[in-house]
Amino acid sequence: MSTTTYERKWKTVESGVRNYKDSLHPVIKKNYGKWKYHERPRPGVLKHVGESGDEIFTVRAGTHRQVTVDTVRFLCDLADKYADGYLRFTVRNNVEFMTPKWANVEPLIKELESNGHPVGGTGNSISAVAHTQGWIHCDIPATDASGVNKSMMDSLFEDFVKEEMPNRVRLSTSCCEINCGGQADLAVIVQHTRPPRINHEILGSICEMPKAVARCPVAAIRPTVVNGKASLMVVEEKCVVCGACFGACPAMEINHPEHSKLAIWVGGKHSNSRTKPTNMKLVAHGLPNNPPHWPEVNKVVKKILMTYKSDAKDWERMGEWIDRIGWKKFFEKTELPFDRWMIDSYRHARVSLNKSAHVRF
Amino acid sequence: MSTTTYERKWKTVESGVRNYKDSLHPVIKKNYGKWKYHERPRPGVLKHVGESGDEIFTVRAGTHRQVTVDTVRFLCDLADKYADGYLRFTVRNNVEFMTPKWANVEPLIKELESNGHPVGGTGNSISAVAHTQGWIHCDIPATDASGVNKSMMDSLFEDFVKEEMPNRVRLSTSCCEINCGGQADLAVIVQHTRPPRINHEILGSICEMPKAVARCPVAAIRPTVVNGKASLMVVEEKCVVCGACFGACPAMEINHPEHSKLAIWVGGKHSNSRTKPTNMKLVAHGLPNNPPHWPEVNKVVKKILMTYKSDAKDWERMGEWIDRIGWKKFFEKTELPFDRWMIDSYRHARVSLNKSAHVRF
Amino acid sequence: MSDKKFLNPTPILDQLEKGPWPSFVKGFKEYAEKSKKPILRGLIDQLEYSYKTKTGYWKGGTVGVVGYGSGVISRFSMVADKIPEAREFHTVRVQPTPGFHYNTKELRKLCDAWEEHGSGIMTMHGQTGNLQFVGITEKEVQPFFDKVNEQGWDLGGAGAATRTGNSCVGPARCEMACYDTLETMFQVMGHYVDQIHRPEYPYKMKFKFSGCPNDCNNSIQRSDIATIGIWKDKIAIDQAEVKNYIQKLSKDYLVNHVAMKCPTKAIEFKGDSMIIDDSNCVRCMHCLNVMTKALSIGKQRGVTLLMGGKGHLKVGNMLGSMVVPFFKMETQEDLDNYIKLLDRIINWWADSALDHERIGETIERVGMQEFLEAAGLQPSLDMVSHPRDNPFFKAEY
Amino acid sequence: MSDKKFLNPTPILDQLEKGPWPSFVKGFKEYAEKSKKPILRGLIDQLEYSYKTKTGYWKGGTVGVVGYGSGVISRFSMVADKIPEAREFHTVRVQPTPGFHYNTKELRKLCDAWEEHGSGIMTMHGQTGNLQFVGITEKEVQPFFDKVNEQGWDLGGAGAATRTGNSCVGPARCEMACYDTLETMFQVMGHYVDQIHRPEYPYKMKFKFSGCPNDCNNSIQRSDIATIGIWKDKIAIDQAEVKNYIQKLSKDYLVNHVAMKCPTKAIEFKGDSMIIDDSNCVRCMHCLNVMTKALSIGKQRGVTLLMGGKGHLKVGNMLGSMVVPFFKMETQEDLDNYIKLLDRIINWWADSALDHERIGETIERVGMQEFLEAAGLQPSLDMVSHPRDNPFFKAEY
Ligand code: SRM
Ligand code: SRM
Ligand code: SRM
Ligand code: SRM
Ligand code: SF4
Ligand code: SF4
Ligand code: SF4
Ligand code: SF4
Ligand code: SF4
Ligand code: SF4
Ligand code: SF4
Ligand code: SF4
Repeated sequence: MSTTTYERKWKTVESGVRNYKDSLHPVIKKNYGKWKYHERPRPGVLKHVGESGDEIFTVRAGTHRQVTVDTVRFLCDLADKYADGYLRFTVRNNVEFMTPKWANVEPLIKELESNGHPVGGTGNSISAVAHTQGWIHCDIPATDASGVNKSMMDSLFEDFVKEEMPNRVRLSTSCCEINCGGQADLAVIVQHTRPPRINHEILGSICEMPKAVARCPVAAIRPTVVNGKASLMVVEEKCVVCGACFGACPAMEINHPEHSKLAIWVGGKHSNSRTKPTNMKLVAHGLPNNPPHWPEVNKVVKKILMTYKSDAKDWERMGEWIDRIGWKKFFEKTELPFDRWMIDSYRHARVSLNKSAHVRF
Repeated sequence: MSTTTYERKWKTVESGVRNYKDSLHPVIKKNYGKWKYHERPRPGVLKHVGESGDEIFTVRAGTHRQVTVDTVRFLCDLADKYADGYLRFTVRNNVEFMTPKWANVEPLIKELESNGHPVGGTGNSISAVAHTQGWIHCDIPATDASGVNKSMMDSLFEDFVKEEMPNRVRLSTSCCEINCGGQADLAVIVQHTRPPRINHEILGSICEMPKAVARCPVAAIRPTVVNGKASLMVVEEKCVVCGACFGACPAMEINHPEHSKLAIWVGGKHSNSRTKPTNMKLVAHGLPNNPPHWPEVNKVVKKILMTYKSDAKDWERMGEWIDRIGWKKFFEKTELPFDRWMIDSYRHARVSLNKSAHVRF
Repeated sequence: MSDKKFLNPTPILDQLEKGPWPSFVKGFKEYAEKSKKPILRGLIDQLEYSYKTKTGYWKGGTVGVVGYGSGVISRFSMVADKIPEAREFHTVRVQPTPGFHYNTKELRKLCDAWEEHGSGIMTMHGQTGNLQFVGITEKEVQPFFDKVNEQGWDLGGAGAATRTGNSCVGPARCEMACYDTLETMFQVMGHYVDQIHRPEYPYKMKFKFSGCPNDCNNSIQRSDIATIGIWKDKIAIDQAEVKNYIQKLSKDYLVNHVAMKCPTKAIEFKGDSMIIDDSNCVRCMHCLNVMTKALSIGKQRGVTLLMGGKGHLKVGNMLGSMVVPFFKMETQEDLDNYIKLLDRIINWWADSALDHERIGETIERVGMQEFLEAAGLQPSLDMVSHPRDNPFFKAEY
Repeated sequence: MSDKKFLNPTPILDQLEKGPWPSFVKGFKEYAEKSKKPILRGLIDQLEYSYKTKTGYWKGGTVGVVGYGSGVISRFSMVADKIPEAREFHTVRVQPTPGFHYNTKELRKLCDAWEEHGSGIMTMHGQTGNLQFVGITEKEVQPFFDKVNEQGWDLGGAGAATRTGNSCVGPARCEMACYDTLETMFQVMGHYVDQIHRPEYPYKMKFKFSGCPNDCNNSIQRSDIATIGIWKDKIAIDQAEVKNYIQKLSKDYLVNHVAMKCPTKAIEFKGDSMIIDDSNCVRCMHCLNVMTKALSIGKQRGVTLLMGGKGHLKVGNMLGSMVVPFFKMETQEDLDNYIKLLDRIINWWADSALDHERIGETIERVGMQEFLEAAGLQPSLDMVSHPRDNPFFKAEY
């Protein structure tokens, strides 16, 4: 590492986004904006054909996202060897190598796979999980996202390397209720069950109280005085245990090794393909936060995904499938219990009620 | 009329709903709950067939709803002559005569029609308008409902007596924004445009102020003092001119001969047939309140209904048709202008926004 | 019609005498000329004045009958100085028979009583369902009420009370009726007779009874308590009649207009026969409506209870939503139990609601979860279009 | 891997070394054994401890580079007494290239700098899009930044700032791209560089750029400002290729999986050819996705702007909604005008928003009408699923 007294020699350039033009493969540069169509010769491989007739093959492989410089260097080695020194990453943390040479594809795949980078994630497969920082870095997680991700993908591996799902499947997992992993066809997210305990000792000194009060979605936080010191209290009947206050004020301890549970959400969709984008819905909660394999969670995840796999029609995303069969059948087929917590009670709850006599028996 | 000093001789019986059994036609009594199917031999006539093989024919005719005892007596005469002394009314203020004798049907129809009661309103026709009290009786109307109703039905008459619409069409009209007429495939309703003027002279003496304040959906009413007397004021930027305060406090004068306009709403649906019930949506407003014929309103009403008539498929209700063609096409075809007021801004506005990239050009 | 001079000129209203639709103006005028009732001339003059000035001239007050807190809507003219004859113009709301069935004998008696005591104008019927007698002076109210009460009629609701009920024609003349809407309305409204007459609730409470999901009573949109008939088992199919329909309408028509319009695509036409996946059917009624001769409702019948329908004040139009998916409704015992359930729900509301808050708004405010618990109802997927899409809830731990 | 003794035992984490998916534990451990970085041993020990106690142990602080108010997320260990080696463990967020394109030369240089100054762990990429360098001490932050800045990189956003942008692969390798997502992101984020480095907004502001409505960038759900490519004219159809698809997949397949799944039923297959009613097509992309060889996007291209996507705090998940149906985006002038429009919108938000309120929430609070007026945008039916269903508005009179 560098010396203790650091003398700056470089004058900051607020350069913003780095110029990307020298990061583009020459065939890409040439056919930029002039692609004609694509095909998928095999799982994990795309073939794009330009109006010029040029072809480029993309090989997509899984990574651990939380990589090290050595992993990146290894991927650079492969890019140098097979892809003319260029590579890119996808929004789902997969790595992609592009080459105009079909002959490079198989050897590249071999080398990726033998080094633990599965090739897949294209088309109607289960692609990599969008996940978050967890215990590696964040200050508010109740679980670890990298670990949940790893255990999920281990269990779903076959459907990453094959294209046998009804349509592409997007997963996410988040280490606190805030959900930086975003919505997805299926998401595993922390769900607290117990209002924050207040650490009155430190609250006054480490929290901006008005900010914490303002953060609460249901106005459950009130000023109070404890042992003569100004502090905060939570009206427990109002509190919806979201943990938002904890982000603003670490003295409002929402996390608990037992009472911070995991919940499963399904049917989030972002593409506009066919149906409009949709928010995902709660289908299981109260699952134990059980590292390092989260078996209870992964059992439910797998059950849902395999039911979808065998039941949905081509091109139906998770939410579209459920829309067709109805939520009642979804719960029946996945053998999940429906409970009153799954009935919305928040601001726009009315929208989710069955405002009709439509009913299945 | 009776004498000025009335001496009660009758002791009230809180009897509730009158026993109805002696109001049922004998064939109805016999086949009660055992009907097998129905057909419509012609517009305005229903044929119901019982499991017993019994048949009963129903002749439906329009009334003015705001009838007189003489009209009722006339209808009773017809019932005695053709329907064994029984008659009923529908939820849309039509009268119905039931007879087991097919031979009675044509003469009954003739007599109804020659006395100004059109026979129709069944099946895929435009049935009578659900309407309200208006200037005849209510204390808060800005227009007259019976008159609007009459002018609408005059203009739509042909489609009451024929069955040529895509599906049954329900209309309503209401004499103030409160809308006692309810939602409908198409509704004509008062829409105020100007916040209430406050009659401070009388307010203190005729209004329970807290009640008036509580009635406002947007908390726009505040206590104030005028000429030393407690009164109320309206924060005009907040006020959404709904007129709810006027119902509680007649000193908050919302009605205005020019500035209380008429609006047209479409796509309300109550049945569960095919699609779930839906609320109706605003498609025209600012139309003048122009008695006795409301020509500007009726022009738009007719345009909408005739566009629906020529464009919708069998069984499509107004809202279902619009759902299929899209609101953009609806406005194009009906030549109505869309304006920013038609974009929701109330509590659940989010639900109505286009949360997708779906767009028609 | 002989002596036109009884009425004053009404050039604006007269324009509404023309046209093919029944004219209320013509009706009023004819009866006024015949009966020579000053109150009617007053009404017509004031109405003409309203049409001319585009302004209403009634204001409220309090008029009633002995022992009742509701049932009469009182109106006093604001232009009695100009037009004194309709100075008072109250309305008496009378509960109709279920399904609006009348025999001419009783109806004529009502007309006679009304002719004697009131203006002779009646609304058949009000939007809530009342038989409304429009236009009476305060002093005539009690005598009129006594007379009709003796005939077996009773007043309807108004104000913060249980309101007059309304039922569709139901089993009286409809093959779709899954329960006895008439008898159910009769008994339920009978049970709440006290609450109809004496407003003691936070706000109004409306009941409507529709025999099936066609909801000819607009119950989902217009009532707090919507009781809608439904069946649990299979739709009965008469395949011979299906064949007839195919012959009459063509198979294409049935595919496009029945199968394709089934909301859950539960219908298939195979060869000449029709197959319904009843486990997927949501009882929308559409196929039964189109193929009345071939299809009939199932045999295991009851009702589904939806709650919370109402107009837009203050929260925007509310449609009722399902709170009891199925309640058997075949015997008197079923009906008694149903009324007990309604009592539990309404008592909860009466205790929990804010002033001027209807039950749908109360449920929205406290949350469906809390309501279900209070009412002792089981949560079920039938109550929602979809599970929640936000994590703002506190489950047990 | 040779000297296992550098690391302390981590029996729980070790279980995550197995299994077919790439193991971050294995990655960390291998690199730690090789590099012998104490900070890495500290991290791994703390992580093991977290797995054992099911508790996180980082707390925030403030660390940064000279002149910037954001870009570094600082973390201090709460168990530094037990595990002192990762006492400080900050993250440096670096803006990636648009579309995450790299050449190996520049990427290796980044690795080298990171190896020199930090833990060697990097997130490729964060959910917002940053290239995150995870695990550095405060004193190394400035030297590391200077080095990468010299290489042409700059820090990303954090806090109440414009955040790092994100774009799909777009025209670089996708035939669906309706505009140049890479260049647009490059210029837009360049324009806001000051707002990225110095948080001065009410709250965070995220930009995402997707080349077409497939929205491979999740922009509708995850960004305040979603710029999505779209075309105005017709879908180009190659009927010869349609024939090939019919041969390959069968006409039934295309009817059931393309025509029937078109949200507006704008597609018809007639004989061997395909007809699209473009006036009814809502640009959902589905048919283009299935029949890539036969169908292509139109020629009159631009973007549609959606605003307001974000997570559920505090109002429930928000999806962006359309505020500009079509904005031509072909020339530099178009892009300049687009940026001007964004400026107008963002300035309005910066002035109008409450603290911690994202633009979607601000629009929801003041109402779309008011927003459109403030932003000088024309209301259009494209902005709504349906017109309003309540009468609570005050139009001009
Ligand atoms: C590489 C990538 C863009 C990037 O800049 O990184 C990408 C690339 C392509 N996407 Fe995507 N999508 C990528 C993320 C997404 C996402 C966002 C995400 O995964 O987080 C979505 C939205 C998901 C959602 O709706 O929640 C997305 C929704 C689509 C769709 C719509 C799918 C649908 O039917 O709903 C298509 C169309 C299709 O499947 O043919 C599509 C199609 C494509 C095509 C076929 C476009 C093309 O013509 O080249 C690309 C090849 C995809 C393949 O895997 O077969 N891409 N695509 C992303 C790869 C992620 C990965 O590693 O798995
Ligand atoms: C690092 C990252 C997760 C990851 O591992 O990828 C992340 C991490 C944090 N997010 Fe996030 N968010 C990250 C992407 C997201 C996304 C996804 C996206 O941007 O596409 C979302 C959902 C979209 C959105 O913006 O709403 C997201 C929604 C949030 C929220 C909830 C915002 C809301 O309105 O609901 C918070 C809490 C807040 O802002 O108060 C939050 C807050 C945080 C904080 C700052 C928590 C805190 O208060 O300390 C986390 C810092 C973690 C750390 O130690 O580095 N993060 N966060 C992502 C940023 C990396 C990057 O810059 O590339
Ligand atoms: C008479 C009638 C209209 C008609 O001509 O048919 C009527 C007339 C009045 N309604 Fe109504 N409503 C009538 C059916 C309705 C309906 C339809 C229904 O019941 O099926 C509705 C919509 C459904 C509902 O209940 O929401 C209705 C929704 C209202 C509302 C708005 C309630 C809301 O929550 O949005 C008010 C205002 C209020 O309650 O504060 C209201 C208030 C009134 C008042 C009491 C206005 C007032 O404050 O003075 C009117 C008295 C008029 C009068 O002089 O007789 N009326 N009102 C209907 C009752 C007749 C009857 O008893 O049979
Ligand atoms: C008589 C009446 C019930 C009553 O107790 O008074 C009634 C009677 C019948 N209705 Fe109705 N409906 C009656 C008001 C309604 C209403 C409420 C209203 O009009 O205010 C609705 C809900 C309207 C809505 O959705 O907004 C209603 C929605 C239906 C439907 C569903 C239509 C649809 O496709 O959405 C059917 C089914 C059908 O059309 O075959 C139906 C079917 C029927 C049938 C065919 C039922 C049967 O088998 O006997 C009856 C003959 C109707 C006809 O006109 O052809 N009835 N029906 C009402 C006559 C009103 C009138 O005079 O026009
Ligand atoms: S989901 Fe929560 S714990 Fe995880 S990175 Fe985001 S803010 Fe941190
Ligand atoms: S956990 Fe959420 S609801 Fe509870 S006090 Fe904190 S911010 Fe409020
Ligand atoms: S709509 Fe308004 S004015 Fe008309 S009867 Fe109802 S409350 Fe009275
Ligand atoms: S008109 Fe409506 S919004 Fe305006 S003050 Fe009266 S109640 Fe409030
Ligand atoms: S609601 Fe059903 S049962 Fe009642 S009349 Fe209508 S169709 Fe018949
Ligand atoms: S009743 Fe409705 S849902 Fe059931 S099969 Fe018939 S059309 Fe389908
Ligand atoms: S969003 Fe559209 S243009 Fe961008 S990568 Fe996805 S399919 Fe291609
Ligand atoms: S893009 Fe979508 S909406 Fe347009 S024709 Fe194709 S499938 Fe239909």
